[in-house]
Amino acid sequence: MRRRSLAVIGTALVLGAAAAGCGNGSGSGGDGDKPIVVGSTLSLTGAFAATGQIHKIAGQEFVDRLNANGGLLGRKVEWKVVDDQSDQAKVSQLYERLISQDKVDLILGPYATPNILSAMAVAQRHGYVMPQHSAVLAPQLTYDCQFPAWSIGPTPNSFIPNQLFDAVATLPSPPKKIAVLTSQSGSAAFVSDGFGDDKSGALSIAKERGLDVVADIHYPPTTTDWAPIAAQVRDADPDLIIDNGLGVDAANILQAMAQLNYKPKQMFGLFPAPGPLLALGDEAEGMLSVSMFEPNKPTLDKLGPEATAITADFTKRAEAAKLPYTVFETQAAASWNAWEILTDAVKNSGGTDQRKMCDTLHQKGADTTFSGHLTFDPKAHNFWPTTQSIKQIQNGDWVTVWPADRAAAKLEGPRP
Amino acid sequence: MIRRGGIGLLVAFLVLVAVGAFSDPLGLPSFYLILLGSICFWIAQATSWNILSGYSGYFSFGQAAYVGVGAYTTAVLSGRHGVNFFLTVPLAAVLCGLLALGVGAVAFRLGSLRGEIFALLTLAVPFILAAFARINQSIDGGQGTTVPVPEVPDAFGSLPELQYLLALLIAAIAVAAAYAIQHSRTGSALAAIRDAEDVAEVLGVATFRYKMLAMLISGVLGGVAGSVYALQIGFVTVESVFGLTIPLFVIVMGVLGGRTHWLGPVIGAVLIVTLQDRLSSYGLDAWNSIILGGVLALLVAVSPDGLYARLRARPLVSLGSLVVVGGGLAVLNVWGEFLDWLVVGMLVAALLAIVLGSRWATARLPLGRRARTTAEPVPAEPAIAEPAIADPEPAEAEAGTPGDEPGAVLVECRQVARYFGGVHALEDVTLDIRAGELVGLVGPNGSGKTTLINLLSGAFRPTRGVIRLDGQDITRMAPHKIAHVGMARTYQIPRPFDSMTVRDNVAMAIMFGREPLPLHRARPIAERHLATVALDHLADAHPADLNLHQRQLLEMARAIASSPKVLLLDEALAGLNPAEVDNAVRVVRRIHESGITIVIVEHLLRVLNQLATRLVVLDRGTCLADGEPQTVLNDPAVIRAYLGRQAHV
Amino acid sequence: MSEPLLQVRDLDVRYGDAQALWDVAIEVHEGETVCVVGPNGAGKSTLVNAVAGIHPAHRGRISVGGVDVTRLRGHRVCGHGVAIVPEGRRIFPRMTVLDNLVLGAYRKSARRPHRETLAGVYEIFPRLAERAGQLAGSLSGGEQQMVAIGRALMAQPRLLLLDEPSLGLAPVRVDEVYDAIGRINERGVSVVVVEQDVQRALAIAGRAYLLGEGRVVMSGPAAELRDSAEVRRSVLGL
Amino acid sequence: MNVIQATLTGALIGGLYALMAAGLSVTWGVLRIINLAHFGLILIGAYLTFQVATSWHLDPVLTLVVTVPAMFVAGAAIQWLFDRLRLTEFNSLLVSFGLLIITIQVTSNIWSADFRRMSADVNPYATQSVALGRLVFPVTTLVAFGLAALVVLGAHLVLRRTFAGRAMRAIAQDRAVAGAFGVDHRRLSVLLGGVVGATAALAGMVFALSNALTPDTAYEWFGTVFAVVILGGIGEVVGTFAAGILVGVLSGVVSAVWSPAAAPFVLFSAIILALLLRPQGLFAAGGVR
Repeated sequence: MRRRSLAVIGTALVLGAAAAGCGNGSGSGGDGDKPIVVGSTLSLTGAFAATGQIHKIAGQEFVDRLNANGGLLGRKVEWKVVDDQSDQAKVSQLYERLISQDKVDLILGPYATPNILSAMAVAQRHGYVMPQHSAVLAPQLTYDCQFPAWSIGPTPNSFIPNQLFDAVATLPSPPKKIAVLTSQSGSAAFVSDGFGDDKSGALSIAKERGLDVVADIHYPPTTTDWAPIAAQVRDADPDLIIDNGLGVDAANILQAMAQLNYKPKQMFGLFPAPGPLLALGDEAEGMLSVSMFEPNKPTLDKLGPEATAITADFTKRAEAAKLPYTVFETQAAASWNAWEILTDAVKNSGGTDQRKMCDTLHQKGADTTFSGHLTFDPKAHNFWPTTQSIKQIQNGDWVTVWPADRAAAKLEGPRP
Repeated sequence: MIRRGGIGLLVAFLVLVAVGAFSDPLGLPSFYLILLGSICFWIAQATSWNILSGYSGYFSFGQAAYVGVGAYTTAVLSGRHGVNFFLTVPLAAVLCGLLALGVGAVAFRLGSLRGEIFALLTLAVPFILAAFARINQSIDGGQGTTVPVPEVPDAFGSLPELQYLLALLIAAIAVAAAYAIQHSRTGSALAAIRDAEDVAEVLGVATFRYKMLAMLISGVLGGVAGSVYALQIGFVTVESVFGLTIPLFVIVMGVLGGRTHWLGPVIGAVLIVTLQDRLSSYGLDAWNSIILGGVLALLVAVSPDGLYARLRARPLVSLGSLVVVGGGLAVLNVWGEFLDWLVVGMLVAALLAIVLGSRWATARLPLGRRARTTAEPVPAEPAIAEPAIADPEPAEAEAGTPGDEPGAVLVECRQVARYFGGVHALEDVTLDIRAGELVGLVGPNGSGKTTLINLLSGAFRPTRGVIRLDGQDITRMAPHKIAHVGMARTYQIPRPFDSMTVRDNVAMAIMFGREPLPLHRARPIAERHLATVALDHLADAHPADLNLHQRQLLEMARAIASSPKVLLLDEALAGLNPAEVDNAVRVVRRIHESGITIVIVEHLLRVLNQLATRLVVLDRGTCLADGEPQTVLNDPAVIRAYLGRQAHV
Repeated sequence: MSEPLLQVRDLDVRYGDAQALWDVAIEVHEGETVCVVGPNGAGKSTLVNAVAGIHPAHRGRISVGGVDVTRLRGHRVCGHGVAIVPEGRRIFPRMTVLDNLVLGAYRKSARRPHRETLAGVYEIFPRLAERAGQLAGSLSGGEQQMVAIGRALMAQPRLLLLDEPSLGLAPVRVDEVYDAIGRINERGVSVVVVEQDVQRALAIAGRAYLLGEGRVVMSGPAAELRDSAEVRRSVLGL
Repeated sequence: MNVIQATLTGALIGGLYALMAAGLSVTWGVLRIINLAHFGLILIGAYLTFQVATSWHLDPVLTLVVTVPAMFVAGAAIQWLFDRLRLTEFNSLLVSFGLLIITIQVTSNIWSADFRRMSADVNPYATQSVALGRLVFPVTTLVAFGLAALVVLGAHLVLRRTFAGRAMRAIAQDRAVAGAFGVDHRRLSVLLGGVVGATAALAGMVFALSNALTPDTAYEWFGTVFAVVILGGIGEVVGTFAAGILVGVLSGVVSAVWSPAAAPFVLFSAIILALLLRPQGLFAAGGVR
């Protein structure tokens, strides 16, 4: 018995000592020769891992190029990236470690909205500037030194449906009956149902525009059997199917409909994994989605040789990593933007002082390769005027088709 | 002793509180607070799981249900309806408590649910709750809820400090609850349920009530911890709280640390969380799950008792290796940082404890501190030889002739029948047993003797008929109530509570008897009963260290400890050698002389012939003969039943 | 005299730390019927289970047809021609009668001729042919005993061990079973019968062993034991 | 119409559930091992199908030539290991859970966590179907149903008509007596493990035919497959098949007439009811146990 209480006290003392003794953990340096360390987590395993991979390859490519060109402020840049296993609970712990224990100089956000929200709280506590690639729901991102690298403007829940409806309205025979499928996931459902008190989303906007919503189906993100959904859609036979879902949802729904011998007239998928849709071949032809960047020839020609080299290098790296889809598109471009926001802040403020970096970004904005010059308005939670486009699968490839000034090809309507 | 352990816990808690409160002056990076907070969360969850699954042996896969309901209560109420965070915590506790009681009422009402079926049933619960939350989008608005940061009271400083202190408080409450339960009657009851549930019931433990209590405590703790978890993650979705990760981790921690002791899950949680942090710090994330899975598989295969038991067996080696390895690394300071040293130290200590505790090592190394069965020879005969109890000239007075007072009728069986499907195990048995009798119950195999014992003790209910004990109708009573009326029994194959010492085995019967006593008062009485069966010298041993005869004596001691009016002995002499039989017979006589009426099932007619005051012969489920041993054994019908129907006498 | 078919010497058997048999020695010769009698708990079932390989021996030697089978793993013993009708029959209740019987012919040399063997079994127990497709668990006790015996015969044993074949059966059925045992023995199969129904067993056996508290108390021609006071004392404990 | 279509496709998809559940059910019933690693074998079977079909441009159904032997060996090896360890039924659940976690992580390390899907040119089945008026039968689910029916029929015949099959049923009912008649349960359990591994290869192939693969998919099978095993009755192959169809129809119809989110709610409530009212399974009759 005495031993047991000794053990208890011992454990407590050890833990206490742990806490007390860690002050001398890692030295606090700031020498000119030391590399600048950037810390972040990515979902390299688990539910969000499919996209986490892309950000890892793009980020590594960015760091390599940066160092090849002399680094940042004459110092090498080192990227410490940790796997958060798509587990939201791990994210805050890992960022806490990166900042307060590993004492990284800079941080970048993780991937996926819930994770970004967790990381943002930690960054805010420590006053760190946090550029992030993929959270677009502006009202949630309240920290003024959080900088989005992908913007759908301040109200994405109404912007996306409006942009889509605007685009399809230009078709010779615009859709009248629509079906809305919604994944019950925080990253997608707001485009159908709105967010918080703002109830405007695809469902309400469709009604405002006089469209007939013939099917409204919400499905859990864990859905594996798509046949019942496909059958309902087939029976409703809409002119346009909107799938506000993620990952392989759109591909699975398309395939399930194909298996029912049903070819949808036109379909839109919100945030699909691009590869699996292309793998469907002819079935996915004409599919619509949102995009921030597609490496279409006209676009690349406009951006210049640097952009072409970056996208080509990415493809090579992605092939080496055996990614199924190796094209540098929206996610990779968002990643690139985030890095450029971060490095611009350091360059323009002349150091890694977080407050200065944050202020500099608010004052001067940042220059990016793929989205041009960005300005950050703290009132809109730093969400810059969007460059969001609509893309379409044409002849087995993703092409930007809307709005006209950024389009690389013409939007195609349903095939007869 | 209880107090000293409690003081240890209190000191540990205060040290950790101080660490949180003075983290700034200590120069403590906030990461350590977050890590400690995370450890505390998992300690609370693993402990909550352990109170049900470890203590009572009902393995649950449904921990996510409590975390989910707790987190959702807090997230939805504070995030969507503006309720104060601190008010949502007790609400989460209440909701999870109700949920636990509901699941328990469904699962335990159907008595036969055990093991994997209970596990699968609990696995289904979070699935249902998750689907429920998704169907009713009005609960979370269909896309998860942000948990607003509560106003941090001035005393707490920053939010991380508040989060840490909250997590610590809940972990402390959970561990204190686990500690208190383990050292209380409830803990003993749950351990007995885990070791042998129906024996516990027959001994007087109201098993249903205790299982429900464990469910309730587990649910409340899990829910409160889940509610604080919502604050930690900040944004709650169905996937993040109702998934498989939480039950998986909780099970790994519980199994790793050890399920029978309050400290087990604590050890498991500390080790797993810090190990995971170190692996990820060194970029070994791809190995994280492989190591976790490997640890689980290996540990269940090699040391199913968990680390705690192994560590406790060698506290000096364990603590020493932790201090030497961890401290050595710290002093050398050539590699890593504090957490690395701590984790390496803990791993070395754990590994040493496992290796040294393995069968291979105990057999080969002379270090055996308390090697079971082999090292501590328990001589059968010498121990029995002279029990130091007042027993003048054992059993000289009566050799077959009973106490001359017939006594009042104590047990009445009226037309009792029991069928199993189409098999008629007992058919209309009518029988009276009077106070002071020692009735031998005999009959060929399959004649229904054990069935009758099971009916009398309440293990089965009769298909037909009435049984009364001391005037009370016990026909449909729960076994533990029958025990309280005054019935006790032993089992043909002894069924001790393996996790308890011999003394505590007997003390169980006193703690849950007609006049319940706390453990510390039950123990001295237990020793008196052990002396009656001449087992007092083995009071500190565990049942596994006893031989068959000693285990059977333990059964008797445990049975008489509940001070029964009637004692049912089911083949208490089977498998013994002649010397042991003689000793057991002396013990039975002594028990009988102390005024307990006995019904004994036995094959050895030569023994019963001398011992019993009356013989009842069963054959094919009916009463064939009843009377004085000599008369009965000369009854032609009895001889036919035993020697075969062609016997000519 | 030739080497016995079954020879058991110095056999100790334990269940955990409970010892059930001490120094037991028995012999069965080719073509013999031997019975083992004794009170409940004397170790009769333990003895046949040890011989059949269901329960391992702790010490001693068991040989069948001159081959030492003591250390063989359970399923190898039957390859030497031993088949058992276990206590309580232990048929496979959720298999049909036919499947129960055919399973008996599982050992290699019994498989090929199993159709002929089956015909032989049906000859002894015609009722089993009528019940072939029924689930064995749904049969009456007597029929189940026939299944158990038939199953053992399917293994084409040289030595048949019967453990309490009369247990729980109505007298008429017991007569049938014993009648069958006699006919099986006539076909050249050596038989060991373990019985509580002492008189019954002694009536059909040539030689007998009396077991008491795990030891052989007495052995000799069955007739001798039948009249022995020792048997009565042992079984009735008088 | 909608409901009829949902019922039909549900029933066909039930074939896949049955195919996944059959092996789990039989090892549980005969060998008293709850082998969660079976999900890992299905996962590897699916990835191997994807890999072999993609690299060698082989028809995915023909990949069985490679995957079935490979999974047979893997299944037999796992069973051999379990036999050595002498685990209780419950500990087998924990140990095999550990193995499953390892398998999933290894899969993720080899194939990455990204979605993998056979492209349309190697996998012609993904979008084909057979139509009967307005009613349509997708080819992948027909394959699943056909294979499940074949496996169940085969297992049924083997268990009933062969010595090995009878021996397995005998071990399930009374291992000691079966041993006394020459049944070597170690050899049989390794053999059974191999066969069960082979069914995992079939299930994996069927799954890969119509789905994108990620390592985490294995966890999503848990609920449904256990539902099938329990409803079907542990160790009952025919029952498993019937339960697979029932579960498929139930979730299909609930998804169609109520909501896809409601399907798990109805399904798992049904399981709890089934566990309480008929713990031996809805279709338990004349199986292995």
